[in-house]
Formats: sequence, structure tokens, C-alpha cells
Amino acid sequence: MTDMTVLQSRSEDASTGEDFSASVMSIEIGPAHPAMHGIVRLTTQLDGELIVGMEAEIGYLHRGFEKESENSKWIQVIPYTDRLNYVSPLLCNIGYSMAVEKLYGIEAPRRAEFTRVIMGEISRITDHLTCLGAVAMEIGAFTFFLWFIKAREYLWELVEEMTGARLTTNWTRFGGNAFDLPDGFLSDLSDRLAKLKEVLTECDKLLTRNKIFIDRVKDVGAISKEDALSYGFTGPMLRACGIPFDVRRADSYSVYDELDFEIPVGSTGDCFDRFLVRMEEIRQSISIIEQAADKMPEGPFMTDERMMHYPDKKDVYGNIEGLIDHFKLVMEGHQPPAGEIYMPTEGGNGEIGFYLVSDGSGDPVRVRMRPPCFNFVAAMPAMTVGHYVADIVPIFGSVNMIGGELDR
Amino acid sequence: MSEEISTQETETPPEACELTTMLEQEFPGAVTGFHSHRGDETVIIERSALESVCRFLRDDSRCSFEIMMDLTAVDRLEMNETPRFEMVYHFKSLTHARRLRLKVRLAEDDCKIASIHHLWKAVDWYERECFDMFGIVFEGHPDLRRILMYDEFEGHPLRKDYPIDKQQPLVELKEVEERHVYGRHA
Amino acid sequence: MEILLEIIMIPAVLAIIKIVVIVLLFALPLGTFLTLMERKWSAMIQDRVGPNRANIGNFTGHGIMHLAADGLKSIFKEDTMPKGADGFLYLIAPFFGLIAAVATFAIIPIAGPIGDFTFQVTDIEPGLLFIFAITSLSVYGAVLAGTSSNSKFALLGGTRASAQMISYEVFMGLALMGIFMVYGTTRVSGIVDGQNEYWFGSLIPMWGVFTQPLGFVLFFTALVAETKRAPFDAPEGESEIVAGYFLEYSGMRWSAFMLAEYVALVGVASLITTLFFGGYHVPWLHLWESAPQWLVTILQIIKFSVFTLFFCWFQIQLRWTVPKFRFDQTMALGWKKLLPLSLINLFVTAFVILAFA
Amino acid sequence: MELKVKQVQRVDGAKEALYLPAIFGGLRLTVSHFWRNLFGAKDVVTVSYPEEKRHVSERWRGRHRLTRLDNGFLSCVACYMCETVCPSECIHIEAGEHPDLSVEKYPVVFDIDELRCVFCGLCVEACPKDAIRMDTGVISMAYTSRHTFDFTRDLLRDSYDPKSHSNTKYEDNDLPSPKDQTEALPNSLGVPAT
Repeated sequence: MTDMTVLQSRSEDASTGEDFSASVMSIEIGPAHPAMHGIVRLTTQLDGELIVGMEAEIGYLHRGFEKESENSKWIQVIPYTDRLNYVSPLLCNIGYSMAVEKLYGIEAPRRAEFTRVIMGEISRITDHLTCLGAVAMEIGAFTFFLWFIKAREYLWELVEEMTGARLTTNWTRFGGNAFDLPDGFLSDLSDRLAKLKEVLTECDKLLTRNKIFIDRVKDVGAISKEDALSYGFTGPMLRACGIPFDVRRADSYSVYDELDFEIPVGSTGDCFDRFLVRMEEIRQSISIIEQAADKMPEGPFMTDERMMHYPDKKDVYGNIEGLIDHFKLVMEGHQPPAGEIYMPTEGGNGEIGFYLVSDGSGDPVRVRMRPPCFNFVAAMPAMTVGHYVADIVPIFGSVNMIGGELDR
Repeated sequence: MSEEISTQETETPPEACELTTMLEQEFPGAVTGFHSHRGDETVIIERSALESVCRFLRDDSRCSFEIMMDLTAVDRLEMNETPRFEMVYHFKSLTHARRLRLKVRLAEDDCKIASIHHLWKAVDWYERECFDMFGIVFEGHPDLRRILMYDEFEGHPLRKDYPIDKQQPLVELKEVEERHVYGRHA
Repeated sequence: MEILLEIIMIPAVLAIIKIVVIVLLFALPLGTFLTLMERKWSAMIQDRVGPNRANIGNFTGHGIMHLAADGLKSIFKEDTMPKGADGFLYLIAPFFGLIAAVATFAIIPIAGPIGDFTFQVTDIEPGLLFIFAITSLSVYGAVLAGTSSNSKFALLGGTRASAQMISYEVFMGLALMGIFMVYGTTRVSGIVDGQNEYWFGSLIPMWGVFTQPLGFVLFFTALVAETKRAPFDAPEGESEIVAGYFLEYSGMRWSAFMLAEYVALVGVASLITTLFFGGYHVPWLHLWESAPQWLVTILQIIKFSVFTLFFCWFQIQLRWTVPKFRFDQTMALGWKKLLPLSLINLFVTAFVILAFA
Repeated sequence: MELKVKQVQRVDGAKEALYLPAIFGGLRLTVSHFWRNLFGAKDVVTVSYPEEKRHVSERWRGRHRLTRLDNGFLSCVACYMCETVCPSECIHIEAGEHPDLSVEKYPVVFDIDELRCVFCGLCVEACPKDAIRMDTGVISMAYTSRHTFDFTRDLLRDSYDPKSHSNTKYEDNDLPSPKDQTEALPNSLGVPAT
């Protein structure tokens, strides 16, 4: 950046004897600051308005997810995963459940997988809506934000209809889902998607071609492909750099290989590209949902493996084997075979990977979640230095830091 | 085959996968074990070889693992395994579309390992987190301090001998001048 | 009675009465009203309901009670001062902006003169130059608040405000030069009367917006920037520097900043009306020659109020439509794009006047 | 399916550089919303909460209730399943012999600390007797003291229509504190009050 060269020349002057260090002002962005979506502290060194140094401090929302999980039963971890990425809780649910299924070496029935795809993509849309809305709001487009939040509300009502809660969904189980599709869900879904598309069109008109907006996000917070890979970027942040890495295609889990979608990529990896990539991903997710709804097969929504799920209530009430299974499953918990697996899934922010170690007992030995935005926040200094203090806002917004996921 | 998976069912026969063979050839004596449980290729290597193996994995065109996906540790205290700690590195190669898990075992009384922060930038924070949670010391890391917990926190919470309900006293807020100075080179 | 009338007709007393009427009955209530209306209108834009909870005995009046509630709240809130703040400057800073905003109304006529009596506090010869002087003063409020607060965010806000003022002051003057040239005066009444002429018989009034369309856009932009409203609200920058220069203020002093902003908003709207939309003159009213004087005056006040209100609404609508500039973009826009444009506008106007007049 | 890549379009041309077309385009949209909502609030999606309530789905996990058998006894047999499966350890059960021999075992104490509860619904799934449900539709519990959130067995007992439940506004005084619950409620054996 030209600003940086000016700065460097000034600091070179400083080495000749004049002390310019006093002109650098240290300012705390966060932990409580309007642009910090969760709680994170960016200690920023400013020269005028130019950022010359930054240190990110995290951990304000650390709740010991991994420690708690190691002291729970396998099934009791699912409610914890709701609270990892709390704008796309279902994706974390699905990621964890698929990881445990991999540990068992089984697969959920097709109907369950298709339902998971639908719900997962809904969650991805809510995640992107929140992220983009927040970016836009913080650079002044408040109306855009509220229209997006309105659209998110449509989807969260669907999530509520399906799971019984808007945020703390706790919906997936090992080998299937807690509930099947409710009556009339698919028609509700298409209604809501139509509304969502309307909002998207409007918001696209409102902002995407507005020069003021373009000025604010273009060439801001750009990161090169090499740096992005080195920092371990995944998801929309990596795709904005031009690398079409999407776990849904790269590792092709679930039934994504039966669904047709495009992976949007950017070119420069700046905030504008991240914005556009996320916008396009919302559209692709809508198309995925529509395809999955069309292809929705009939059949069970839960695997019929024994000791994977609670027996049907009628077996519990009227069948001694069912009752015993039920008691054993509740009291001893699920007991996946010993081993270790790493299950990558595409979350809202990037690759959500669960690394699970089991010793064959009812308690997990290790539940490790790879938080995608951990890497993004680690790269904040690299992305912001050389920009103005006002640029922290779109950069940090497009990072889409989710405190629950970052600090676990 | 390593000993701990002798109890578990493995779908793949215990013959080495391609990467393992390659690593065994390139670093004779470094690979102490491998397995491929549920398709996750895992290689266990000697601690001393970590840095060179990682450099090889990143730079060699047959591997080219561009992304350091995850770095964590496992405390095997309750599994009654020795050595107690196991470092787990996950890599992803976009060029060859595959993943690799690398493991290094560390004894409790000597839980030090070479830092690989200069190979992938992501490692910097991952190693800080691992140090914070497990107390594993990464030799050569430029800024090894706590990341999720606060500086005054005692112990390492993800060790199995750290009680889950242990409470630590509230730390008094220090005067501004005494607080931690941020900035690497400050 | 006659003595009373005589006292009233003393110029100073008359001016005071006019100030009371125009400022206290027009500008301030409208400004206060707009603080609520901004919230209500933005809610409508954003498909929300807006404030409607404050009530007295279940009477909410669609949120009108929030005005009272907010007023009471800010009066009774603690007036805090940060440690290390420059006491005197900190305490007086909020009122600079308010005074400057209110002073704008000194030269704005809200209806045509009846005999010697003008509906204008004073019709001074420099006219609009007074506006420039006053708007430049208004920035002192922001700068003083920023520097005296002993807060880094406030300091950044204050410096941004001053930088922005300097960038926009220049071409705001240049944008108005065209108006001075077209109507041949800087006196406000002269400009307003000049706009009561018509082209093509009585077809199109010679409003400033038609004679100086580019000048209108530039001047409007400059005024919005001067009042630090979106898209030029980088000095406040609520997402990056929290609230900018008034970050540390609370209670009534904070309200003074808010009120100043909304009074300035009304000021902008009335200036635009006066300079570019024929002021109080109702177009084509001269065709109705037998109109009684009182009716004309009332119509003029209504016309002026409606246009002012429209431009208040327009500014609010604008704010909730566009994102905001970064401060360096604000300045780049001012110096690199709008200043050359206003110079071009000036030359073209001069050329046209020389060629055709 | 093969990998399909789509390059996003970065529109930043001459038309955008004029600023005004996009601003007026945006204004057209916001003004249209403004006018539609100015008269009659047609697009408004906000719910004015205390007066109107959101429709809550049938699966909504709200406050718990303990179901009862036809004869009025609690269905719960104090098997500790829900207590075991609860991830937040908010359920506390003490089992006891019932004087009525037709009831084998019953919960002498069945407390749910609603402040600890994370509303995951695992207890409902784990219950072998369908004795605990979360279908009351109570979406918010707002009381002014902590002990009010300790719901005891008799408060959880399903003795009223869950539909009327959601509209009831609880005051602190309406609910007995956990300490004196045995005195406050005559039917501490889990039998119907009438």
C-alpha cells in the first residue's frame, strides 16, 4: 500500500535520530465496542488514522466447550454444539453428529441426509445474512441490515418449526435427526424462500452497486492467496481469494454430490469479494435447498442400527428389549467404538472439523472442534495494518467472527 | 500398526498408505506407526523429525499440504497410555485433495516440541492455544503465552488431571501501567 | 395599547419577538419533532414499528410521548465529565453547535414582507456570507468537544469534523457563487424575489434549482456534509469511533448535540427552500391578482413549511438509504471531485450570463 | 457432480462512479417501503410483544410439565432417566414409596432449576413413560427472584390447560418458594388436589 510506504519512509526518518514513536497512538477497539460482534479486543496502534500495528486478544467468551464435552456423554455434547456458532447452530449440530457417525462407521438414512442438507443450508443462509447485514450496518447501511434480519426471521421460523427452538436447536442425533419434517414444511419452505429471494433482490439493488459502499469495501482488507492458505483460511474468506475450496465438494460428505451448485469465488480477497461471494452463496444455498426439497426421498429419518438411538416409544412401553435398550442407552450413553476421526464439514464460516477420540466408553476422550474464525482473527493484523481505523469495521465484519465458535 | 488401535476394528488392512510409505522412505526411522481408521490417514512420527517432516509435507510437490487445518493435543491419562500426550496435526492438500493426520507422542515430564510456526502462519495461534490448554511447550515459538485463558490462570484446563469444577480466585485488576504490554516487540 | 405597539415597533424588540417566533416556535419544535420522526420514519423504511411504548395513562400518540420521556430522561441524567477533561471547554462545547444551528434562522424569511414588517429576523446586506460564517463556527462545537473530552475516540472524531469542515466550506461557497451571479445579490430577500420571475411568460418559475441545477446538488451535498449527517457522518462514526466527538457526554449536554444536529437539519432544509425553491414565494400566485394579503401570507408560510418539511424528510430518507463514507473518502470527494465541479459550474454560469444577459 | 466455479462479478464502472444513479435507485426502494408502511404498516414484520404474541410451533420446547395418568397420579416413576441425560444437571429427583400400592414408585422431589436448564429437550426423549413434556408453550419465564425459577414437582404438574398457561403472568407471590412447598401444597404425595 502506498500509505505503508509513506509510513516506512517516516519510520526510517525516525532512525536518524528524530523520535516519531510519540506520534503513534494506542487505542483499544473492544472488548466492548459497537463493531466487535462478540467480545474480542483489538489493541491497535494508530499513526493518525492509519493502523500501524494490531494485536488481537481473544478468550473473553471461553466456556470450556472441549473440557465440558470430555466430561459429558456423547449425546450431551449436541446441545453444546448449538452454542458454538450461534448464527448457524444447525451446521455445528450436523458437523458433530456426522463426526460421531463416522466414528461408528455408519451413515444416516437418505431422508435424514436430505433434511440435514436443507436445514444446514438454511443455517448457512442465516449465517451469511447476519454477517453481510452486520458489515453493511457498520458502514452505515442500517436499512440493509434490518431487511436482512427480517429475511433471517423468515428462516428462523422454519428452524423453529422443524427443531422446536430458534437458536438452541439440538436437532441432530447420531444416525439421523430428532424429528422428521413437520407437516407442510416443504410448502412453507418454498414460501419463505420466495420471500427471501425478494429481499435479496431489493438489498442487492440497494447496496451492491452503490459507489459509496464499493468505496468502503473495495481493496480493503485484501489478503493474498498464499497468505490466506498459510493462515488456514477456509470457507467464504478463502473463496474470496479465488480458491474454490469448499468442503461440500472437496470432501463430498452427505448427499452434496447429488446436488448441483456452483462455488462462487472472488479474485482479490478484499471485503468486496467476500461480500459478493457470500451474496452468491446465499443464492446457491437457495438453489440447493430447492433441489433437496424436490429430491426428498421417503423413508426413515433415523438409522435402524441398534444402540444408536432411543427405541420407538411403543417399544419402550410395550417391549422388554426396547425398554432395556432404552435404559442402557440413557444410563451408559452411546458407546462408539474406540478410535479417532476427523470429520470436516462446511460451516458458515469455513471448515468446521470435529476431531473425536473415543476409547469405547460412554464418555468422549477428546472432542476438538476446529473453529474456522480462529484463523481469521489471527490474520486480523495482517489484513488491517496499512488501512485506516474506519476499515477495521468492514474487515472485521467480513471476518464474521462468532465469539462462541472462536473461543469455544 | 500402533498398539492403541489393536482393540478397534479397522476397515483398511494394516498396509501403509501412499503417504506413509513416502514418509518412511524420506525419513527413515522417523515413522513409528501409522493407521488409517475410517479413511483418516494417520502417521505417528518421532518428535525430533517433526520440523523436517512438516517442511517436507508443505514443500514437496508430492504432498503440498497448503493448509495446516488443525493442531491440538490429546491427553491420554485416562486411557492409561504412555507417553501421556499426543500432538495431533491435521493437514489438507488442495492440490492432491487429501488430508493427513500427523501425530507426535510426548512424555509428561518432557512435553516440549519444536514449533512449526514458521511453516504455516496459522500455527502461531494454534500453538498458543495448545500451550494454554495442555501446557505443551513449543520451543522456538516467538510469543508463547496464554490465549484463551488469562495470564494469571494456574494450570492447564484440558489436562485430564485438571478438575472440571476447580475454581480459581478472581484476579484483581492491575493498574494500567502494570498490565501486560501488548505488541510482540514492545 | 399604543404604547405597547410602539414598544413592539422598536427594532430591537421586534427582532427579539421575531427570534422567539421563528426560532422557538418554528425551528426548535421542528427540530425536536424530527428527533422522533427520524426514528419513526426510519422504522417505516425498515419495516419496523418504531418507538411506541412511552405513554401517559395508556396514551402513546403513536410515540409522541417519547419526546417527553426523552426530554425528562436527559434532564435528569447525570452530567458526567471524564477525568482529565478540560472543564470549561468541555462544558461549553455542546452549545456552540446549537447556537450556530439556531443562528442560521436569522436571515431566513418565512413569508413575504407586509409593508415595512418582514417575516425575517434581519435582512442584512452580506446575507449568505453570514451563513458561511455561522456554519464555520458550528464546527467549533465538535472540535472543542473532541479535544476537551480527554478521550482518544472523541479526539479522532473532533479532528475528523474539522478536516471535513475545511474540505466542504470551500466549495460550498463556490457552489453558491452561481446563485449570487444569477440573481445579482447576496441579500437573501433579493435572491428570494429574484426567484419569483418566470421563464416563457408564466410557465416556469426562475427557481434556483432550475437556474443552477448543478449548484443545487453541490450545495446540498456540502450542507449535508457540514451538518455531519449520513453519508458524511464519519466524525460521529458510530461503528468505528463509537460516537466520535460527543462520546463522553451525557444528559442534557448530549441532548444539546442531538438537538443541534436536528435544528441544523431544519436549517439546511429551509436554506435549500429559500435559495433554490423560491423561498416563501408561491409559484403562479401572481396570476391571482385579487388575492387578499393575509391569505397570501398564510399561503406563503404554508409553502415554505411544506418545502422545509419535505427537505427534512428527504435528508432523513437519504440517511437511511446510503452507507457512509470513510473520512478520507469524504475529503477526497470534496477536494478532488466536487471542488472542480463547482468551479466548472461557476465558469459555465459566468459564460452563460455574459453571453445571454 | 463436478466442481463448478463461478467468478463473482465486481461491478464498479463509470455509472457507479457517478454516485447519484445508485443513490436514487436506493432512494426509490426505501421511499416505496416508507410509503407502503406510512399508511397501514403493510410490510411491518415486528410483533408488538406483550399485546400480540408470536405463533409458536408445535415442537417448541418451552417450560416443562409433568403429565398425569387418567386417574390423576403423576406418570413419573422416578427412574432418573431425565436426570441422567440432562446435560446441564438441572433436574433433581428423589424417589419414594407411595402409600397407594397401585403406584409403585413416585418422585417425592422433582425439581427443575429453570435457570440452569438449556431447553435441549433430551429429558423428553429419554423419558420412558412420557411423563415429562415441554409442550406448555411458555416461551418466556420472567420472575424477579432466583428461587422462583426452582420449579418443584407440584408446580410442574400438569394440572391446568397448557393453553391458558402461556397467558398467565406469574408474580413471585403466586409461586411457593421451594422451602415451604410441602406445607404450601396439601397434595405432596402427587395425588390430585380435588
